[in-house]
Amino acid sequence: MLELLTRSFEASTILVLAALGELISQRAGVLNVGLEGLMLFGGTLAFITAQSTGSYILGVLAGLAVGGFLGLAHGFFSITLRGDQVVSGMGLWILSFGLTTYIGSPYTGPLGMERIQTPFGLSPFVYLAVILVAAAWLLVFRTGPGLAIRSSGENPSAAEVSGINVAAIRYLCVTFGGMLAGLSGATYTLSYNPVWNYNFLGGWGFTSLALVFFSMWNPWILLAGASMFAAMWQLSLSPELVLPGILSRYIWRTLPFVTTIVILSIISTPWFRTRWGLARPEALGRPYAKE
Amino acid sequence: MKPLLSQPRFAVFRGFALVVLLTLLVGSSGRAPAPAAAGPQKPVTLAILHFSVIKGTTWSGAHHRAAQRLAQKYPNVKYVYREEVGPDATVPFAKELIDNGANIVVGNAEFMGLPLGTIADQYPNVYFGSVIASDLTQKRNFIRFFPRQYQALYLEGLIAGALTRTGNIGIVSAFPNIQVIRRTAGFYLGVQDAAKALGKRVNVYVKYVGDWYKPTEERDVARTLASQFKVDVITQQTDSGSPLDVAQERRIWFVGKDMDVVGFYGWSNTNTVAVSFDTRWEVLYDRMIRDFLAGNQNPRTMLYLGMKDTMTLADGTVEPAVDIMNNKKVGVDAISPRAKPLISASILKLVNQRRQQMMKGQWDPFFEHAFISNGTGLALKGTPIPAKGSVVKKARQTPSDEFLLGKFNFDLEGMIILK
Amino acid sequence: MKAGTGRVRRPVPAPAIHSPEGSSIPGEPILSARGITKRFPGVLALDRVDLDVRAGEIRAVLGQNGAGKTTLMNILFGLVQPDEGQLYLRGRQVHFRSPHDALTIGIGMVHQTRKLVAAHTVLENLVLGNPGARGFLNLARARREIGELCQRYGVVLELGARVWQLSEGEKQWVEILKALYRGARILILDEPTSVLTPPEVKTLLTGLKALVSDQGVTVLVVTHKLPIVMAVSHAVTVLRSGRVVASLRTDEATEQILVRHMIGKDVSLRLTKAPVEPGRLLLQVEDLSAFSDKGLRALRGVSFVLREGEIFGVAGVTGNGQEELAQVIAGLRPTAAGRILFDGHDMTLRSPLARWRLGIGYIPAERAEVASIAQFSLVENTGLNFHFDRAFSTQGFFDYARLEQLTERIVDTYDVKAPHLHVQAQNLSGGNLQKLILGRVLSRKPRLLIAHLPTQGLDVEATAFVRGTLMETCSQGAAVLLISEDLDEILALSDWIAPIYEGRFAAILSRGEADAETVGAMMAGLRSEEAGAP
Amino acid sequence: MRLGRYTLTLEPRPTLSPLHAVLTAILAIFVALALSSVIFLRSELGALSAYRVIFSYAFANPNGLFTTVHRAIFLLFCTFAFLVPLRAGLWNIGLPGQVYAGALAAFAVPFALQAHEAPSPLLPPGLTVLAMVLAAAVAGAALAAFAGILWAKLHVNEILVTMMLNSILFWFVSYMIKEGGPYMGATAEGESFLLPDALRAPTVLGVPFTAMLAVGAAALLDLFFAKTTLGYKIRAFGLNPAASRYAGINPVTLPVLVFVLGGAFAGLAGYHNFAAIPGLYKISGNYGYYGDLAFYGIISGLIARGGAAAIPVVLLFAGLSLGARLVQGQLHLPFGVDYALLGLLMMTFVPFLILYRFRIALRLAPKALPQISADVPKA
Repeated sequence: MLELLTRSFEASTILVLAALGELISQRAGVLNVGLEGLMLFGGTLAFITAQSTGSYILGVLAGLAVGGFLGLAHGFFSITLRGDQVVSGMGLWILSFGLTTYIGSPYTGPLGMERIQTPFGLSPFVYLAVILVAAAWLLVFRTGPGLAIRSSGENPSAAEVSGINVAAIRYLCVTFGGMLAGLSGATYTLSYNPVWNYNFLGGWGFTSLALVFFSMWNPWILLAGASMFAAMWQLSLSPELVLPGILSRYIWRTLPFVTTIVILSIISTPWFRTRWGLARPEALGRPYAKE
Repeated sequence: MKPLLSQPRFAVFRGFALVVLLTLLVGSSGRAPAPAAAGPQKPVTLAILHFSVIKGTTWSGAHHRAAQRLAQKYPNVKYVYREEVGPDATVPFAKELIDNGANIVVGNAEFMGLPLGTIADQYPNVYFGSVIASDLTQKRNFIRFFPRQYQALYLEGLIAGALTRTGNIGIVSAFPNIQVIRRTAGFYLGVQDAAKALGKRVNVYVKYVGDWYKPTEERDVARTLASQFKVDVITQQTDSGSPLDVAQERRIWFVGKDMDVVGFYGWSNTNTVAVSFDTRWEVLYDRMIRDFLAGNQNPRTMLYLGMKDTMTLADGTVEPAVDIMNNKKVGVDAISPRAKPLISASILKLVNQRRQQMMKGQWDPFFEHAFISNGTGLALKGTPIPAKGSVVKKARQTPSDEFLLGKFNFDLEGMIILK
Repeated sequence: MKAGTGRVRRPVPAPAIHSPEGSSIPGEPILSARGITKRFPGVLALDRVDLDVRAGEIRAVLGQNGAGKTTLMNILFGLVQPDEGQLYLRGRQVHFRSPHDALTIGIGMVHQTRKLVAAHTVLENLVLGNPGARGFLNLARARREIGELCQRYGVVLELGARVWQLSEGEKQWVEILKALYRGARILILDEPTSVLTPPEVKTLLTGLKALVSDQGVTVLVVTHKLPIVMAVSHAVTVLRSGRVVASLRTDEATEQILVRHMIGKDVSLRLTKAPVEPGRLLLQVEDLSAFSDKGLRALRGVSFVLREGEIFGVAGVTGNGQEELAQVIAGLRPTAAGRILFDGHDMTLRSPLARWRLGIGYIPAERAEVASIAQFSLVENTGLNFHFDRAFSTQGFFDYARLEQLTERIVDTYDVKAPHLHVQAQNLSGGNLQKLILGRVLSRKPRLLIAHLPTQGLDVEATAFVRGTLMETCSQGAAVLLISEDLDEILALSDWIAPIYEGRFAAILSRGEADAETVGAMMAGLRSEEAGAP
Repeated sequence: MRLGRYTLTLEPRPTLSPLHAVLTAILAIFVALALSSVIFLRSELGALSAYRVIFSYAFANPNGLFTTVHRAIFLLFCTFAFLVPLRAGLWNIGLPGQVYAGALAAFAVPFALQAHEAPSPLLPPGLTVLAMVLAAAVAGAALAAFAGILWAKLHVNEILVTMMLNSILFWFVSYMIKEGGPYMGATAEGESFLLPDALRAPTVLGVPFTAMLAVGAAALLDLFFAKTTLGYKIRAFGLNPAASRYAGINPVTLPVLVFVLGGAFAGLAGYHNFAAIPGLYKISGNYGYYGDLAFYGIISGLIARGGAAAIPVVLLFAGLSLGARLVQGQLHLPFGVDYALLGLLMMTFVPFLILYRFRIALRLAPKALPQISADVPKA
């Protein structure tokens, strides 16, 4: 059981890192539905870099860099060019899906490096994720820049007349979000499953995106949601540990996804929204043009 | 002074003349079916349609390497291939390859059998091949083939059974189908023979992923086996490298399948991989090529080859269709140097003995052992899972190939299938 | 990009101003603009504008909608960059790249459309962008400082409240406080009274005077309301079509002079509806309640009746349930309680489409966001009211040819200025768009017309046109539910006047009973006896 | 953006001409193809020769052409499945799931009639095929409607729901075809039973009749959006939901309707792909390829934005995806050339879409103005 929890935490770390970056980015008003693509790209380049240089640190840096770069590109399309954020995000996803398959293919197989040390039985990325969650919460709710970020996502023109450079804030946030998505991909390919395969995430990026909506843009709820999803995922893979032999394994496999839909629906009900739903950044997904 | 026409020189001249003469003879009789002896001159193109990517999978990777070995051995054999061939592209790619000169077209997944079968009549001079597809109608130039991997798996089972300290062995498996059940049975019989010989109890856990290639899920399944079911020897009937990686991470033994991942891919080392086996598809392809070169209008359309069937490679090695192999070593030497001291001499001897017997065709695990149903498995249309404990086949009885390839639908008694 | 770190330049005195009006205003200018020109695609918004604001004065900038007032203020605040021209602060040339630069040197602005983050608390809004909020927020300190500021100006604000919970007057004060908290010495107020109730206006003006006299703050007030100018300003600059047409001391000016400058000719704004014989009972609203988007009870038990030929005017400041009232009657918002009878039939649960079919026409306040589709052509926009009309479709096919004829008729009849019928609606000016919408809705010959802020933001002529059309509609037998913030409009047009405050009608007065003062007081929440109503 | 003495701004175009749209799309595709030449630098052949191999196989070789056409039909249905909701402003990325749903339903017909083993006396083959087509459309529509209803009633993000449904359907198909699932084939290798000869799609000149359905749908779709009131309502809703609600357009039924229409197209794609293409005639679950190919539908939908306009686009994409896999084997390129093309097409398309909507204006900036001075007193 403890083992199941450990693995849930490690799986949830991947979701948390990506979703946390997206949360910050959405707090500033930029929606990036191409999260999965950024994670794929970050994971692939982290893997290749780590394998060719033999350094985990360089691998992680490569993941951060490529994620940041793609985030920046999304920023350029959605902030400077004021394009449709969904189009740009989907573009990044499909782009990454295609290019990482091509670039990574020759590297298919295990990473083949000495494992990252796991203090107290958990990968260091788990601790990093928890620290980042706390830091993000402090940043968003307790600091001036956090207030500026939230205001840029709620009412960019109000932020602008308060002397905030909305474009700069959004660029920073979307780039930071990209970096975290890249880090999340790196966590997958360097720690969670250090074996490169094409399209290795199989939709976890979209799950992360769903978690952001679920979290009501609060990092702590995000952490809880990700842990819950990851536990569900582990349960669906090993139901014999808890509820042996009830359902077909294939039906079990659908469980995390079914639950996601159910939870998304519950938090979207008017009953829920009138109590909690005000957290949605008002200007989310809308390009902002100065007057 | 030596005579003008010294002996050696004359010999060379005579030899040259003979070659010219022979060449003329052969050239002039070009329309007649070429005799087997003149085979090496006739070009053959072997085309493989890989259902998946080559790199990163043990299955297509093994086929790819097999074809390369054949091309090495026979200078007149050319190898062409296509990767990730979906069902809709099977026929067009096959036709395109034939138009470009392919003589033998092989699909390495069952789903290609049907489409290739449909065009077999259109190209009477081409051989078509598919890994076993049991419901296909027979066609003159359509070859069904499969290696008897269960023989090598039996040897692996012996080694795994001897290696385990916790008495728990895990299999990361795809999903129940006849091939998987047959392979697992071979492995399981080996494990139980080793357990009996050593007087210990060994559990074999099978945990299904649900698909052949799901890297993330395979990893989690492998980790569950390692941590929850305390397995210290793990093997897989899936295609990704994740279970191997888990074994390496957990420092438990890994037993490989279908290919020597240490020797050929360098994905790991013998500190993790206790033993593996290699499927030499080239032995099967070699039979087809030889039939083709012989101008056989009726090739052997059913190739179910095992350890007693061999071929000689370019470098002179004789290799059977399947064999345990690890880090390019075969037989008992395939066992990892670090694992060997942990295995009692009696088992090592048994491994060697059984291997020799199988290579001579004197012994077979499926002949030797009874098939007693575990009551689990795969219900097929018209073939329900035999009741638990029922003896489907007695010991020292040869099961038919049809049974092994199309009806073997139950797990052997004592296996633990995790649901 | 930090402001205030630029090179120190030698003082360059602002060139002398050449006021068209000639009358000079004494005093040292603190903020000067010279030759400010700004072009927007197709429009010359400002044409070589000069302006001198003197320290410690209240300067009114007067002009009609579209005269360029807001653009000029946005330039003074750094929100918009001029194409030509210079700004001088105390005689030194300055250049604002963004509001940040303006804020840094002490210019604050209160915008006509509220620039506050609705979901945040008052305190968070006040702190936002403050140079003191670089790292961790010290909200306790900010609370103390702002508390002092409030005390000094006699403002009562719940700092922990969310901005969306505040009244418009309170929001206005939040914006002013925000500017002052940032240390603004020059305060720009853009149409500060447009959404305030008369008592709130009074409080505001008193406060502004105190700011100037006690704290030495310089104030620029942008407005199109003459009484405001006369009541508070020391000097007034009049803009017309992007040019300064006059700049004079307020005590030298009269309303007539200013109107002439502002409009360019003498226009009678007085249109009054002739009284009618009340017709058949058309609409009965009984005890109607509804929730706002935020889930609050915005409309609380409203009842009234409306007869054919009548205009029922709902007067109130935005945010008191008017939008909910209009939407509930149009069917766009569910009723929380009560019922609506139309022509004697209960239509409380009917869909918006069914209500269009019954003959209820609706002109929403957001003409560009709700009443039209920016990317649709004029013809397609006309279709919004006719896609369900059997006369315009056969077998599911939309009769675009017929729709085009209709659009052409509307464009002609309602004097919509557009290059052609297939231009996207986003290229029309507000007035032309409103005329198109009005024409489109009236082409359905509605028996009841709900008109919400029908003249907001329109120029004088368009306003007169719209008001005239509404009255004409009534004379043809339709009933109109007019919802407006403009008390003059309500008083001039309505047969019945209902001041609305916090979702309730303070009273329903006949036109004879209603006068500006009473209605104004009721809009501000005074009960009818306090407001002196009968 | 400031560039020296000029400012670079984006201004929305007042009118969007169709010619301009076509030119933008063509330019985007060319740029993408030029960019992907980099991929072929690894091979000894030049990029041009590589393209020649791709295109000559895809469009000149009879084998290739048939497969291209098969794929194009599949893609065309997928494109419409994406396009119809997109016109209402909704993103249907649940194509793989709806394709699977359609296939499952199509196979349910012979399964229910017991016609997958012997010809059924209940229904003649022609009618059975018709029933299969209808069932596929209905099932795709039903699955998509689920996402539509959640969006319409509760505003649950449709991208997330459809993506989750893809995963759910993937495993549901596995359930149906593996381990004793109802549709399991004879060898249980992860494929469904084989469709009997009599129930395979009728062909015209070797092309399944679904081609006519797809092309017909293309023409009807354009007519639908341009001429019908429903098409008008969908467009209005897509551009401005608030305005369309004001105009009496039902904000619940309309989004559900577009998802139903889109899902029906995806269901047809499922029918075509698993029941009408030679070499298939059965549902296979363990190859990710169909899902990946379905995503081309998203790109061609974004590029074509119309029914008839989608035909050349899907032909191009079908040919590229097939031909790229061919050159990959021929030139010994790493796996994934076709995926890389997919990605590059998308990447070039996004900025071109923006160029289509906006005009880039380069204007002379106002003269550089001095900085504000630092010594301005606060009081």
